[in-house]
Amino acid sequence: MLKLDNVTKVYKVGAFGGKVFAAVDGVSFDVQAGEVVSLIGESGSGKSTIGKMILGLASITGGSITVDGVPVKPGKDYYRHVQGVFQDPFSCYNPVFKADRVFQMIKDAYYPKLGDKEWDERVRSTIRDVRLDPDQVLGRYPHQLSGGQLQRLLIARALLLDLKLLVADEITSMLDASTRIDVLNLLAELKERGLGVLYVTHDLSLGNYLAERTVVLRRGTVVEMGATGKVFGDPLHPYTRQLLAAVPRLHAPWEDAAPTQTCHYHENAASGAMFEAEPGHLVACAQLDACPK
Amino acid sequence: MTALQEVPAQDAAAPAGVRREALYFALRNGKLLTGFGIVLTLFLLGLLGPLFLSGTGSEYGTQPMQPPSAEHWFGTTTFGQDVFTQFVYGLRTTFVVGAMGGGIAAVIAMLVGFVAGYRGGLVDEALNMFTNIVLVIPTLAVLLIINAYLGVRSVGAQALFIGLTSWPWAARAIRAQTFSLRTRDFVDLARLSGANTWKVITREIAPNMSSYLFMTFILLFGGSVLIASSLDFIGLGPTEGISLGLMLQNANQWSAMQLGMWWWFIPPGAGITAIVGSLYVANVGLDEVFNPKLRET
Amino acid sequence: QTPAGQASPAGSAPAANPANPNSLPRNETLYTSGTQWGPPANFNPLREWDYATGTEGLVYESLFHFDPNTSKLVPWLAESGSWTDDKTYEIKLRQGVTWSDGKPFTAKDVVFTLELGKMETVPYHNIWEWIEKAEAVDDQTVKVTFSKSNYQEWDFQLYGRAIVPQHVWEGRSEQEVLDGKNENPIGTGAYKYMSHDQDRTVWQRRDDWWGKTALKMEPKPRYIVDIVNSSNEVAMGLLLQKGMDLSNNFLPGAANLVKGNFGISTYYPEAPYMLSANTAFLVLNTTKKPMDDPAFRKALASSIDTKKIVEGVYGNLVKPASPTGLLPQWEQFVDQSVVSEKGFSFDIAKAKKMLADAGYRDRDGDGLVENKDGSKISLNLIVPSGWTDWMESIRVIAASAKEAGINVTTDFPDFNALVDKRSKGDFDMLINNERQLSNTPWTYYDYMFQLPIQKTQNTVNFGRYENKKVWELVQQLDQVKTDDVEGMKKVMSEIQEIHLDELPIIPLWYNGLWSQVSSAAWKNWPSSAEGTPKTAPTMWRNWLELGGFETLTQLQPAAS
Amino acid sequence: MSLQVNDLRVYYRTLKGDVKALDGVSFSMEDGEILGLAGESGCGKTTLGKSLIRMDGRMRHMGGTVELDGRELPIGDDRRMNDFRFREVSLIPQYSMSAMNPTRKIGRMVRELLRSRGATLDLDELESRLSLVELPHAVLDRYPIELSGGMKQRMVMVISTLLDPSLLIADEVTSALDVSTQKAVARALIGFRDAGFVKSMIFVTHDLALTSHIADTIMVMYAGKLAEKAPATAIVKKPRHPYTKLLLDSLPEVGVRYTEKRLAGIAGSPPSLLDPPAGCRFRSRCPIAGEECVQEPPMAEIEPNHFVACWKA
Amino acid sequence: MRRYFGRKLLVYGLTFFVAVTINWMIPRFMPGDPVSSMVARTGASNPAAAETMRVYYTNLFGFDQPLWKQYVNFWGALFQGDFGISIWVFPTPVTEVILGAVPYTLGLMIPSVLLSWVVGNWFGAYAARRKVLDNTLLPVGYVLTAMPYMWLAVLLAWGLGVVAGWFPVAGGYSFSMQPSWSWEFILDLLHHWVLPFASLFLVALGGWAIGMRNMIIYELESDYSNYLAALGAPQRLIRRYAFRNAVLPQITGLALQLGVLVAGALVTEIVFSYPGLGSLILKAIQNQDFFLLQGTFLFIVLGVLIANFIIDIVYVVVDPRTRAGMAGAAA
Ligand SMILES: Nc1ncnc2c1ncn2[C@@H]1O[C@H](COP(=O)(O)OP(=O)(O)OP(=O)(O)O)[C@@H](O)[C@H]1O
Ligand SMILES: Nc1ncnc2c1ncn2[C@@H]1O[C@H](COP(=O)(O)OP(=O)(O)OP(=O)(O)O)[C@@H](O)[C@H]1O
Ligand SMILES: [Mg+2]
Ligand SMILES: [Mg+2]
Repeated sequence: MLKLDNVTKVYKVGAFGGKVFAAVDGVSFDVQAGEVVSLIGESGSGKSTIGKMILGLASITGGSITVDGVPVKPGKDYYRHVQGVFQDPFSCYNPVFKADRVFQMIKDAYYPKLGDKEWDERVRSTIRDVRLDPDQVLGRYPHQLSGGQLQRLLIARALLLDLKLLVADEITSMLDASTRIDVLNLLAELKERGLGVLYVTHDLSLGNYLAERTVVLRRGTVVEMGATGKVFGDPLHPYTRQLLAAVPRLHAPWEDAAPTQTCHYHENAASGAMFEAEPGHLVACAQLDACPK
Repeated sequence: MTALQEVPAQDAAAPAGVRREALYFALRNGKLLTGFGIVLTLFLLGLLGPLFLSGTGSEYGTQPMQPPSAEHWFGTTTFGQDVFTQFVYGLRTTFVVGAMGGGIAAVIAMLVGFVAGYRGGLVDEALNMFTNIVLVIPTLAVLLIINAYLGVRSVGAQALFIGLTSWPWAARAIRAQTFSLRTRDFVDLARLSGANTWKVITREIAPNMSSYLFMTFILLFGGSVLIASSLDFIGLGPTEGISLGLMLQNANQWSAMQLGMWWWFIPPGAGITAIVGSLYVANVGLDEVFNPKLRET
Repeated sequence: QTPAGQASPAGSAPAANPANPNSLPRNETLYTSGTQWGPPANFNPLREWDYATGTEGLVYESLFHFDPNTSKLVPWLAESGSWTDDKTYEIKLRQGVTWSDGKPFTAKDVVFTLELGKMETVPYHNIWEWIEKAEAVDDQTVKVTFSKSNYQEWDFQLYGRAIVPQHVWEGRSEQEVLDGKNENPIGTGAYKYMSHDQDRTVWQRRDDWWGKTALKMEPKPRYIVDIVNSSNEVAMGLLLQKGMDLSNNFLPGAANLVKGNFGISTYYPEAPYMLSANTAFLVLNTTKKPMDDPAFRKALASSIDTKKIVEGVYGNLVKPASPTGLLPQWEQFVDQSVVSEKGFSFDIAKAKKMLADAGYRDRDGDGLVENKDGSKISLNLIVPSGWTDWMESIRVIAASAKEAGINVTTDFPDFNALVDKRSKGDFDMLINNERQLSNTPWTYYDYMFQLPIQKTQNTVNFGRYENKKVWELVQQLDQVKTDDVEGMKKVMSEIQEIHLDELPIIPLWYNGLWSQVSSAAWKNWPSSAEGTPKTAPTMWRNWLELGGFETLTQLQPAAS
Repeated sequence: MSLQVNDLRVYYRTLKGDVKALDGVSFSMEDGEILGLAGESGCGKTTLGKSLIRMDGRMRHMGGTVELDGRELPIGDDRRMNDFRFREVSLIPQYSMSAMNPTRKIGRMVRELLRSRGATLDLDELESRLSLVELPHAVLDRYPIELSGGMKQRMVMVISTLLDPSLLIADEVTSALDVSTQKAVARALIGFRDAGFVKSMIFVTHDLALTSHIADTIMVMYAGKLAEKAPATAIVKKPRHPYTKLLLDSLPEVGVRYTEKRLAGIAGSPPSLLDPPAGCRFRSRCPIAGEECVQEPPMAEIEPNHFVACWKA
Repeated sequence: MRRYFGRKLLVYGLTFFVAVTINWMIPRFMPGDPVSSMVARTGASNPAAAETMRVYYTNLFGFDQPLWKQYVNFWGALFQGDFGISIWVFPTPVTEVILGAVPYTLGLMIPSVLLSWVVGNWFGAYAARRKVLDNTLLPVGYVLTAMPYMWLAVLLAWGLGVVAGWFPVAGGYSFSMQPSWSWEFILDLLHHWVLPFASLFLVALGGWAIGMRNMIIYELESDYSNYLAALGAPQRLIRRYAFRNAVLPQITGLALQLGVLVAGALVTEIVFSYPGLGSLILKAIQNQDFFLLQGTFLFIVLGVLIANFIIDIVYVVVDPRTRAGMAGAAA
């Protein structure tokens, strides 16, 4: 459904755009309907940029992004099917307005003719869908609601539309452990409804929990991608391995990643070439064999 | 001088609930209350005073050069004009110039600041350049030139000129604020709801900066009053009506200082100082109200 | 309270220290102001409108002076002058007069000066329209031959023209004569240039001045510092601080200074305080409706509350003008019977009646009269922006005219714009006072009635009033000998009659010969009191010849 | 006995009343111990950390004592507290990114700071500490702005521990970092403790997994009170407080998949600290709450060094 | 850094260009022309003489050439420092008139701007220290900064000049003095300088003090201050750092304020009839001397631009952040 083909994003930095900086460099992957794909990478690797490009909030420098074969075109029609939820639930709400304004904006833009009552009913049922009590959340200011509630309201907002693809950019990183999991579960339910979800995160365990497939991003390029089980269970790329090793686990001591001095994955990755190690499991490393596993 | 200081960017928005809190602090902030109190008093004096006064202050009286007395509260001029009446009418003009000049400047500043800050890129570069150009040109000198060449006959024209030249610092400040707000997610969300640039600016960004914009306006208001008084003093003021600056100019021109007629030149200057100073003080008060960091506990 | 008498040691003129050549001794220095409104830019006596104060009078001298009190020419560089026949005037020059560079002053210099006028841009160029030739008979004698004997105007030239040294000016191009700064002026006068700065000119007395022996006169101040006016209030400040001795500025509130104990006096101890120097006229554009109608003009004249201007705006520093506009010094020429019969005075009721009689009625009930054809009347009265006393004055005029039913609005264009409109005749009404006191009322009538009307009227007859008859009378007046008072009166009576019948230009008030003096350093100033000089206490351009210089010679140090 | 906190109460003054951010907290720490402080957002972790070194203008010390190495810390008295700061108690703030004066070269700032505290800079020592956190010596000649986030974080670590404080408070020092940098920083902290630069350390975080790697003891807070305190392994393996249990249950470990094992969060939300309910504060969300929970449960040592504040534990 | 300066220079260049163009344009589109007022002034009643003069002056001021050529010539003359001939002080070149006034204006401006800046910052920092000071010094600062320059000038002139008689209230030096390098003269100069200086100084002082106080309060709330405080650093050190960092925006503020300060100097000069550019401008306005007005205006613009540039350089020297190239984007 969503398809990224050799997507590049170059930012001009410095005065008068004197320098260029490729935040995303030749990224290709796709997301099917009813599937969660997690996009994993360290800070600054270009995850949010990809999300923004899909949402039409940032222009695309090169390559193409299509949803059901239609290229990204910011506007009402596009946003009817593609929506996003962002990292910081508190900053997603304009603090001077009540939280349910986000629904009102949807109504104004997409259902201007709908009766108020009917609309209210619809909102309430959607809010119940994200397992919130409408009476508790409606008519309140953002700061009177918890992060989890806000995040769920945002998902509800997206659901009011005829949604096909949801881009969820780090939607749990600001949440408490205990609320986080509820929001994640909600995402998982969406995919069961047949939506495609691009789940952007730097927390590997969360990506692993949720996603069918995983794309590992490093400095704007994909280093490894494939089924989540494969990528996490049998990481091929040294970077993936190093990343995994750094994740603190409750019940296991920190393991030291294999020394990577011999590996020159930086340079190779820059070429953008991907190798299919096994069906559906691609790695951007030319010297997999030379790498100590 | 605070008028032209770039206010340090503050945590952009005050959440709405904080509004009630702001009101709470506002009602307990001495600076704010004193400042607005004085301004309001003078405003009401200017607004309502003429209703209780006979004449407009330009009529000649029979008692020239009288020091303040029960009959002439602020004394009389060389022509026997009642200084208090002039003062009251002058206040009016001063408020008009402040509100209009400040208003025009605020509108331009907002337009430039919002667009530059929100659109970024080349638009920003161009507007920024424009702002900087207007910023480095010594404003009063330009006003002198324009006024001298074109002549200012009315308060409105004067306010317009002032408004057209005094916006740059405010535009820069608003741009900076907008810049920080633009990266906020709710802006993106608004766009995802199909809002266009204009809507995003007016419905999302501006309401968030309302307190900041208000403070900017206050400073622009004060600045306009000061600039106008300087222009009046140099003799580039409106030719009709009376303003506090014109009173000062008249007092100076008719040698009030040498003749010891202190009652002629003290009230207008004191009036301007009181208005502008109170506005500045109120502004600090507002800052304290809206910026929790500055609140006294 | 303002400190009255006490001179402050910290004032602008610290105590003199004769040992220091850079600091002028207070008791030998006269501080004046009120003439120079910009930095002294040139010392060119031909630039009569902007030479540094004293260039003519202190440095350059004229053949005669004129004493307004006696209405007589006073021999100066000339020992005598006389008409040898109807077309010839002979001037005998004094012996032993030298230029400040030591060269002798001769008849050649006089002829040279007159002949400079042949250059088109020299201000007195027009004398060559009626002078045939000027020649030096010998070193001490100049003979001038006329094609037309304009006696009145010639007298004016005799005391008004500064004689320049031929040996210095010879060979100067027209541009240099017109625009030259003439730094380091060489004159015959009692003072020589010492220094100048943006805000002052300093003159130093010449101890070898010829007049000491020939005239038995000696100006008392060794130094004269003429201070550039930055504004009236500064002048007043300096005067109060005893930093200035003679202020020829218009000082609003001067009456208070005189009455209060400030040590400052004027010519008269009470209103009008000042001698009169010129007349402020309301100039009507007679080419426009309804100002082309004498009846309307006269009604307008009656509607003007001059008294209110005199008292309210000027605090009695000025006097209301006689309906003829002739200065008090010329009172003998006023034909009182004509004035009493045809003169006007402020009378709203009368003005209304005159309007009604002439067919100007209020048809639409707005309280304002309309033209005879029913169209609205709206007259715009202008004075230069920033001329505050005039601005106040025309507000008074507009107000009282409205009372009479004439819609007069006021406007304050910038000076340039006003000059432009004035010279093109593109205005309704304005105020002007550019003609000063002179030896002859002829200058006034020349100003009022000169013909023919040019495309631009730069200095005279701004109202473009065309009356051949009166202009002929004016020319006739010019050719009456200046000592023929009766002859002058006769012609002038006719002129006055026409003036008051037609009233193309309305005299308003006499501007004063602004002069406030402090006796802190110098005493024996002219005043109306007995035993004091009666000369003009002023440094204004062209007034040094009208008695201003003589004032200097009568001063006495206050300490003595 | 290095640190002894007794019934510490610290409230925030606000318009609506006092926010009881720390409401009777007691615990102790041994020399050389790293105490991990975990808990939901807003439970008072930062407040506890701040109370031990420098309270901000709105914090009020309402009661309780803190003893460090046998001496009582005058935590309510800003002036007297100054003697202890840096030398006895030190802090790595949450805002390390902006903790250094942007207009001073780092080396100079350190020197001035030390001089102002009456200490001299031992360059060799500094250098060795820098190399311990893998910072080149040249950073001293740079401005903070020229350093990356991780470098700044480590630099602040070095500065804060220069005077070998007895107690170091590290508040969320790794939250803004990448997993790999996070690991390096965490290890450096342990290294500091091991090298004796600090005697003991309170490591504040909301990441239970991370703290389990660093801390010897983990203390879990809930709504301004302590819920459980036990050796790290005990907390992870055998949590006794229902809150700790639920919290651990909601953590998706690497390897746990939604499709395989569906985790659940804790229903409800913590009580407002403005006017907290009497009794056990977790009561309303607790699946096993009972009658007795209306009473406030005492902190009980149910096993050696394992303290729990729950009637049901 | 080169980019930073390049950018600055571009802005300044454009500003100058715009200023010059406006300056050139306006007198050519306003009512009344200088030539006719020149002619009117001479009082030439003879039409032929008036016409000759008109031609002569039109030629002299170059009004007879096509507009574009006048514009080009204007630039050409500008680069030779030729602003034309003053009408008011005809025939003195404008440049000469201005140069005569500039020392006075600079003599007022430079000390008052720099001193008020230094002292104001110091006061502000001092006030931010204690509640009592904050509550006493600051209101004074507000009153000062809210005062119209000319009003304070009038008050000072009246109080200390007219009433007390301690200082002269007009002129650059006594009229009894001749300029020289004697102590007496210099003292006299200073004596005249004190009041205008004081009024400029005081008004600006208030502004800087308030600005500094606000900046320092922000700085004292900043993270690095908190960190230092947490490490027990004495207030002195924290304040020193805060001061230094707060001074930086004040430097930029100085650049922003220049225009206002110049304006203040102009009106103050007018009150005291101080023979600087302000009085010159007033005269130029009153006498419709457009050439002089143009000259003074360009001179001020140039002065402000140069001052701005100097401030830019100073800023780069004192703020490491600019040197690191970070502030490059914020022009
Ligand atoms: N508007 C912009 N102009 C210039 N560079 C940008 C811009 N936005 C992002 N970048 C740069 O692009 C790179 C990728 O940014 P992005 O936000 O996509 O990273 P990320 O992977 O989402 O990181 P994080 O986990 O911190 O959110 C970063 O180095 C960032 O600095
Ligand atoms: N300045 C303040 N004024 C009022 N209340 C405050 C203030 N700072 C914190 N609080 C309140 O005190 C309680 C504890 O805050 P604290 O910052 O200690 O929590 P925390 O555990 O560090 O949370 P987090 O994980 O989000 O950092 C919270 O309920 C918070 O709302
Ligand atoms: Mg991101
Ligand atoms: Mg915290």
